[in-house]
Amino acid sequence: MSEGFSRRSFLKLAATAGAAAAVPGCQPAARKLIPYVIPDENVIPGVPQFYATTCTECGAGCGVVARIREGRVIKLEGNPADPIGKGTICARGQATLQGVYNPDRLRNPMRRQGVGLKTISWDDADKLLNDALKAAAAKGKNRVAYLGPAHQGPTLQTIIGAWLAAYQSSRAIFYEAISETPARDAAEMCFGRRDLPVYHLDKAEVLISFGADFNETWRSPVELGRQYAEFRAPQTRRGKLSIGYAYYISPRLNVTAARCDEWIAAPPGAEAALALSVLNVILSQGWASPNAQVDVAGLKSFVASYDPASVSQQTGVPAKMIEAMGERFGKADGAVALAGGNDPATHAAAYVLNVVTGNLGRTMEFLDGMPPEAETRSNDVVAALDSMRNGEIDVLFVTETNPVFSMPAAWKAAEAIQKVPLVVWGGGVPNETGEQAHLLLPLHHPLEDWRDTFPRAGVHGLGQPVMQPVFWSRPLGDLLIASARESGVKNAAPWENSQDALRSAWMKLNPKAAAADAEGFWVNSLREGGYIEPAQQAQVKLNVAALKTSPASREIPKLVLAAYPHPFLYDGRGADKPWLQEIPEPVTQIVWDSWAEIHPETAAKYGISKDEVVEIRSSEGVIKTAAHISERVRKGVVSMPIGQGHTAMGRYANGVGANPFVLLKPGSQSIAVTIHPTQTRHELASPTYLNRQLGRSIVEAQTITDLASGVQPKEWREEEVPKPYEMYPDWQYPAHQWGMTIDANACTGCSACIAACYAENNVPFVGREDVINGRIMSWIRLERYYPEEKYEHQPLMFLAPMLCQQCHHAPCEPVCPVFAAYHTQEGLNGQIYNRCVGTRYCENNCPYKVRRFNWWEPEWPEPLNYQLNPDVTVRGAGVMEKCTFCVQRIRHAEITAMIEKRPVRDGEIVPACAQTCPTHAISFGDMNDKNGEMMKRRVAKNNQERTYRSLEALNAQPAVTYLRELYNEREKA
Amino acid sequence: MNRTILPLAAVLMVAGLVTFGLSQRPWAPRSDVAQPIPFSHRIHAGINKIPCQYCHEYARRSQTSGVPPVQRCVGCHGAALVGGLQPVTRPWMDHTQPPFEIRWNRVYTLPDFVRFTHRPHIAAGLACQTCHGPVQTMDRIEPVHEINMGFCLTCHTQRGVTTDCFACHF
Amino acid sequence: MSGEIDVLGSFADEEMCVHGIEALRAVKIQPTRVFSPIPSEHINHALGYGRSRVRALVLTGGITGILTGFTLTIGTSMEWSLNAGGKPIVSLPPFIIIAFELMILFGGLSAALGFFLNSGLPQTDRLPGYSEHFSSDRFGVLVRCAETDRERVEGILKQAGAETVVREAA
Amino acid sequence: MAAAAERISGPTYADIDRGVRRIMEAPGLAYWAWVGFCFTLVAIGAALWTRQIYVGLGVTGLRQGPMWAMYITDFVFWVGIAHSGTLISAILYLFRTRWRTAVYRVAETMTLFAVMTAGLFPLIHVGRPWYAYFLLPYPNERSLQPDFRSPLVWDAFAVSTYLTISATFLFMGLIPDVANARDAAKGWRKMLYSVLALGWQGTDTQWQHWSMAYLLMAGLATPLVLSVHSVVSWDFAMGQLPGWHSTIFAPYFVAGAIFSGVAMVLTLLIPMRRLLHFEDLVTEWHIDSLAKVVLLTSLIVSYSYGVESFMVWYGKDPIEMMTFHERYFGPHGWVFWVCIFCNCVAPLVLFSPRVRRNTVLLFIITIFVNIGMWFERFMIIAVSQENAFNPSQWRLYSPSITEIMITVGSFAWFLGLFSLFARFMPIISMTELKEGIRWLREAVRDDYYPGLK
Repeated sequence: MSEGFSRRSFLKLAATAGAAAAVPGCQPAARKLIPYVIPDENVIPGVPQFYATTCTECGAGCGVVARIREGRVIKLEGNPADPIGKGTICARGQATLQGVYNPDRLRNPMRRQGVGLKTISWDDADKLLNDALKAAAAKGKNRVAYLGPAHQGPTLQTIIGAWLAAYQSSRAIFYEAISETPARDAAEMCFGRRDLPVYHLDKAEVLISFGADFNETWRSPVELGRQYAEFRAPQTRRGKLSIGYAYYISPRLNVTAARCDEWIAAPPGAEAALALSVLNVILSQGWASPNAQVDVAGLKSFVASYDPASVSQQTGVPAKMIEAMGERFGKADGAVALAGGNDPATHAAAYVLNVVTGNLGRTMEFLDGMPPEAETRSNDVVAALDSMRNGEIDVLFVTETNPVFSMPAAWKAAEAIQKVPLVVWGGGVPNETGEQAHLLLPLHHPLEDWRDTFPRAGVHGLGQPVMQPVFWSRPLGDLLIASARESGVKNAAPWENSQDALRSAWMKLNPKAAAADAEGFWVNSLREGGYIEPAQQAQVKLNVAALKTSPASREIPKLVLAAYPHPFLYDGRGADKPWLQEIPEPVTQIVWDSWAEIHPETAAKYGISKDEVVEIRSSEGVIKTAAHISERVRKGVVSMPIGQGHTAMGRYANGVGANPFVLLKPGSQSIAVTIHPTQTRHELASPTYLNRQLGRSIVEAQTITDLASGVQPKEWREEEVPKPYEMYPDWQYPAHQWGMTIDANACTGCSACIAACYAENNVPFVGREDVINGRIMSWIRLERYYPEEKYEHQPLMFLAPMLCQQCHHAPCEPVCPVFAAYHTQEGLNGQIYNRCVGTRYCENNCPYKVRRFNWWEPEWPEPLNYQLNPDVTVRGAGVMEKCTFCVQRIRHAEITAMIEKRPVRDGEIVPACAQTCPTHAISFGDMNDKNGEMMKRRVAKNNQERTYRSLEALNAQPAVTYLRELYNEREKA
Repeated sequence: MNRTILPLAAVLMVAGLVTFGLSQRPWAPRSDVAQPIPFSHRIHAGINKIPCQYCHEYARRSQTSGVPPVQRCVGCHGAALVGGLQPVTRPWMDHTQPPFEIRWNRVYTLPDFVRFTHRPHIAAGLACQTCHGPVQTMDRIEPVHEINMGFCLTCHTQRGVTTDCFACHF
Repeated sequence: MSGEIDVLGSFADEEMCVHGIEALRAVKIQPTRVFSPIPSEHINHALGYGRSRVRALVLTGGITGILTGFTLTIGTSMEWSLNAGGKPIVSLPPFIIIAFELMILFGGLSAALGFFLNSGLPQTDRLPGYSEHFSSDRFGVLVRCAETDRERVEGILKQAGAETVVREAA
Repeated sequence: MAAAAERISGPTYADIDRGVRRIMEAPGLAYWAWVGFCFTLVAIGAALWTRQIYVGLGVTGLRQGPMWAMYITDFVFWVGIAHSGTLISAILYLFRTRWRTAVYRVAETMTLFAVMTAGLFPLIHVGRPWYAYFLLPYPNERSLQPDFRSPLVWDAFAVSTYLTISATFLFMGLIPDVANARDAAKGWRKMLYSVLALGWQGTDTQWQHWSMAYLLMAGLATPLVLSVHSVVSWDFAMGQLPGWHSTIFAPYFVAGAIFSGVAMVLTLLIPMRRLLHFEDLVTEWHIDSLAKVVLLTSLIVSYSYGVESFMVWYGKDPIEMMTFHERYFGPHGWVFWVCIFCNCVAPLVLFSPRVRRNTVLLFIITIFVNIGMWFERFMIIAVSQENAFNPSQWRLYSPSITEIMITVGSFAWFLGLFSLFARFMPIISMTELKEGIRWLREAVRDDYYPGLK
């Protein structure tokens, strides 16, 4: 320990000195105390600091607050000041931490020599890069290219532009595998502008999504999820208690569809025809809004050929269904159509639907001052690749994107990149593109770096570094600015470093009133995490005459692959984060794998059995993955998530599943395929055994009509709930009695709570093998059940978060021989790890099966262990653990209240799951405090009638009260 | 007779040795922890009456009381003590030794499953000596009390504050 | 006392042995010791023994066990009342089980202890008159009598069916 | 004497001594090979256990749901085996049953080693065995004691009491016999037996107190044996898991315990009797009596199965019904049908006296019973755990090599210890055989066994 005393070990020891270190098990803590030489005045060891910054995992641009302990970021939470996330973030946002601390991150600059990589110094790397750049610039124009993602932020894009310009180039390519170009193309066609509209789902009462998975990956899932929950909340509309009615059109029932009322299993590519058909119904029935001011006659003739009957014939969707959709949509007081996928016609049809029903400016609006289109259009990407192939590019700089993995096979990206004499890859975990690079540069993770975001008009996010870099990396902006200076071009990069560039860009935002106080504006922006200004609604007009692109009327192939972005891995960028790998995909509940979802009838036709590896072949390529047989996919469709199938990207991504990009053509996520069973089996890991709750009341649902008329759902609850009978006097909890109210109706299945719990409570991840063995450790899970055939009225899916219910008659407690499980004086179900002998009786007796046993000594390969929360004990092998309602937060608030000589305030304590829930489905509070938000929620109108407790017949008296999920009764098809 | 007594005596002796050995409490904190420099609490806290929290400055705000930074020593003793101090908060890649560090040996340790925090104890007006003994009379810190759960509980019971397991173990 | 001798009669059969003892007792000679390979009610009866004192000890042990059980369970539960599953702190039905088991444990160990205390075991000395046969297939009656009575005693033993009658060193 | 003439001729005390001492003669190579084999398996099991302690219970096949499964099955199995020993040695002693004298030492020895084996399993199964002492009350500075409301604490008390009492009881009974052996032995054996005999010389006072102590211990062991398996059954019955939560468990388990235990006595006795040639001491009469107990308890167990299922059907609780449906017809339904065949159907042939006296057939049936009773516990424990309240959390259990080898090792440990005991200690009580020599002679006269003249 004495030699090579690094900052890393210093931090470790400082943390040990501060609090008891999070050393696994009960090993003695390090026995040295090493004080600071000069303390950082802002740091109090043992007290967290909070920095506002921005999330960069996707383009939605939520603001986050990072919690720092002893110099390490240990948790991200949403920034309440941010209008997009409003204090919440999704699972991907939570998992950002595992990007910072990923053990496979590149640690030093490396240079490829032969087959291997050689560590080089930064000086050598700089020299290598700059010499090549100078040589390229000397050879001519546009011989240097930059390839990155679309959401690196306006300032970085400026720096990239300046850097390229310094070397005589303008080839900046911002590539996104899941492209927004079709939506922009459609907007240009309809409205003559290329920006994207902003939606307000909460202002609608009918929603049709044409393949836009708005609760998972589409646009801004946190914001849209929040709006969707409001849309689905029971409220009186036109004198009648109702919830929003939602249709989802997609070949597969994903978790977004599962939270809708109707899932219409259209073949991939049929979305546009269906949308136009709905439009046809609305127009022909005269439900177009008179306020819409559109050329109805022109539109009518445009959609004339899309009458329900013929579209029904083409797509297999019943004409009645299309008519019903049109009727609901046309008659609704506020409706919204969303479109996903790559067909601009679908997007255009959805826009038109919103316009003709008078919802433009209401549920969908365009704003002035939207950020410019950052994404490079595919033609330009292909052109750049061609240039590479033709040897016209000498230096290619790739960051934060993975063309080799995510570009369609037809573009032959790998081959084109190989033709470039110097490929420089910068980033964290070296991915497939990094495998092809000649020079690999470790770049700062966004949380270690300065950056800004501009997700939409009026919202400017300012990201500051929240901690010292973990590895010997450099910020991309600094690197490019220094490199541009080296070019010798005068004033090539007029900034000192990226912070300076950011600051000077930021000053331009400074509103005139505050212009004098530049420093104050900057500091305030840093504190708030950005700058919010009002945005003006743009006046747009539908140009009916321009509507000419009719969807290519395609023959539906016999068997078609429909790929979709994995809700957590997206286009593959999340695959190196074990939390994201281990959170079950909400519908299939599969982890650590890719799968081909096939309808049982289709599977039977091709002779495919459960978990059998199938070979999927398209005109573009062939992959093998395991089959998941499910009725939640259209017949004749093979549905497959994008995101797995990495051949690099570190230990967690490499070798997991298969990559459907290999099969796809440019500009499409579906393609005709053939499928062959291979007779080999590959078990798809899932923590869920049975998909049906067998008439047990674990997750309950209720129709909105029953709620309105006060009828309790009886049909599928087989057990009678007896009147509670108590032999003994009940325990009293005079101080507090903590409890939770969970609105299952608001749960969108986004799984952010699970990720937050992993991060907050040091919950270990276990990997595929142990998930198969039934040893997943997550303290909170999504209890997901499919409807059962024998009951008539049911929602598409039963879904509710399941965590320790903190029962007051906890079955787990009296069976513990040593009081390791006991009931606290505040009504919590305590689990004392150091007392636990590991008899596992408690878990046997837990009806909810929410206790987790440490089968192994948990492992977090360094530096993943730096993320561990020092306020929570790391449990060693042989110990039972479970949800504690984040007791560390409760204790902290109680101590603070005690010091300040006041009672704990309602809302002062927020467990990690409740904190991050985008829809606020989870609320926490004191059951003694009848005026608390949590208790009021239980008795609120339209809530009280739908409260239930899971498995209530057992009389375990859980402290968690659920509100039933609500659904509309479907028309019988 | 001897043949009966001798084995019995042997058994008793072994039992006695075990009892004695355990009564010596090998797990108790050690009182012979030597420190790298002969710092005296008696001189600082006793004779010069420097308040505890002048040096252990985090105690009222944090879980940890904090070991005083070298800068704090220099503040009184003068910069000549160590010569050009530099901050240790240098970037990660800096593998050089910090200019001056004191590697104290821990006297008080708690297992990592105890979530003890100084803050409420200071706020409750407890003297440091309650747990740490008459530090102001010691040249070298020696543990006076064995800080085990029984020690915590005795005080908590007497003062009528929480004895919930979840107060310290989670 | 000088002039006293030990006479040992060895029998092949329990009944004969009993007869011998009865005959001796009829002339007011109490055998010093009877060796037997089997437990025999008849021999005990013939010797005029009552019930063993072990009984009282077992009763005491059992009652102690019950009391210990209830004291232990109720006492420890009251000392630190922890709520488990909303059940009362003093839950008598489960405590009965503990008391019952301790009753058996203490009673059983008392029986063993009573046996050892009353029978003088463990012992290392070989008792006068003992021979290997007496653990196998012979019954022995050892009588201490005056030198003068030797003839009479030997006669009674022989009469009862003793195989051999020998004089043992006193 | 006149009485002597009426006495039935037959084996004498000396014959008994000769017979038993012959068993205790220096064993041959085959014996040592067998013992070596057993302890090799024990060593393998011990090595796997060491590894399990070191890396965690992940090496087992346990998982969410089936959290107890094989180790606790082994535990209940071995506790059950133990019970017949105390039944034969204590309860039948109180009833003065004649045939017990020849076989009770075998049964009681089996009891001791079975409890010793069983006692290992809670330690093997817990996550942190080094903290297992938390289950026992001991003075500590934080005055925190076990929760006496937990069935596992009852278990700890019951099983440790049972171990102590049955060891003491066995030892008490051994003292006169060891003294006998001491008087015949030479060399190191004499030393060993001298120490164990504690100077017993069979005097009147020794016998007087011994008899009373032995009688009272038998009296105490009788309710103990019933309580121990009831307590073990409450480990399950006190849980609210469907398939566990049943009031019938205590008598059901006790009957099952005696059933499996007596079968195990026969399994051990039949080959031992032949290999060590003591057919003249343990006659067909004894074997036949044991077989009748097996038959009786088999009928009780069959009845319990019926009642258990009937109560579920009558109770109409849908969750309970589902669990039982899974028990009969689920993926591990075969376990139930194995139990039915081994425990209910196969023992029915014991109604035939010819089968009862055919030692080969009887041996095979007792093996069936052992298998069946192991699977019965597996069915109750593991298969119920597979189908708990929350269908999403169901899991099928399959044991890992660690669990299998530790189970095998437990059998080897039991058999190895038993084999050592059988050749170095009086495995048949000479004292009691002599005491009841009349019945032995009757058995011989009545031609249960034609040998010995």
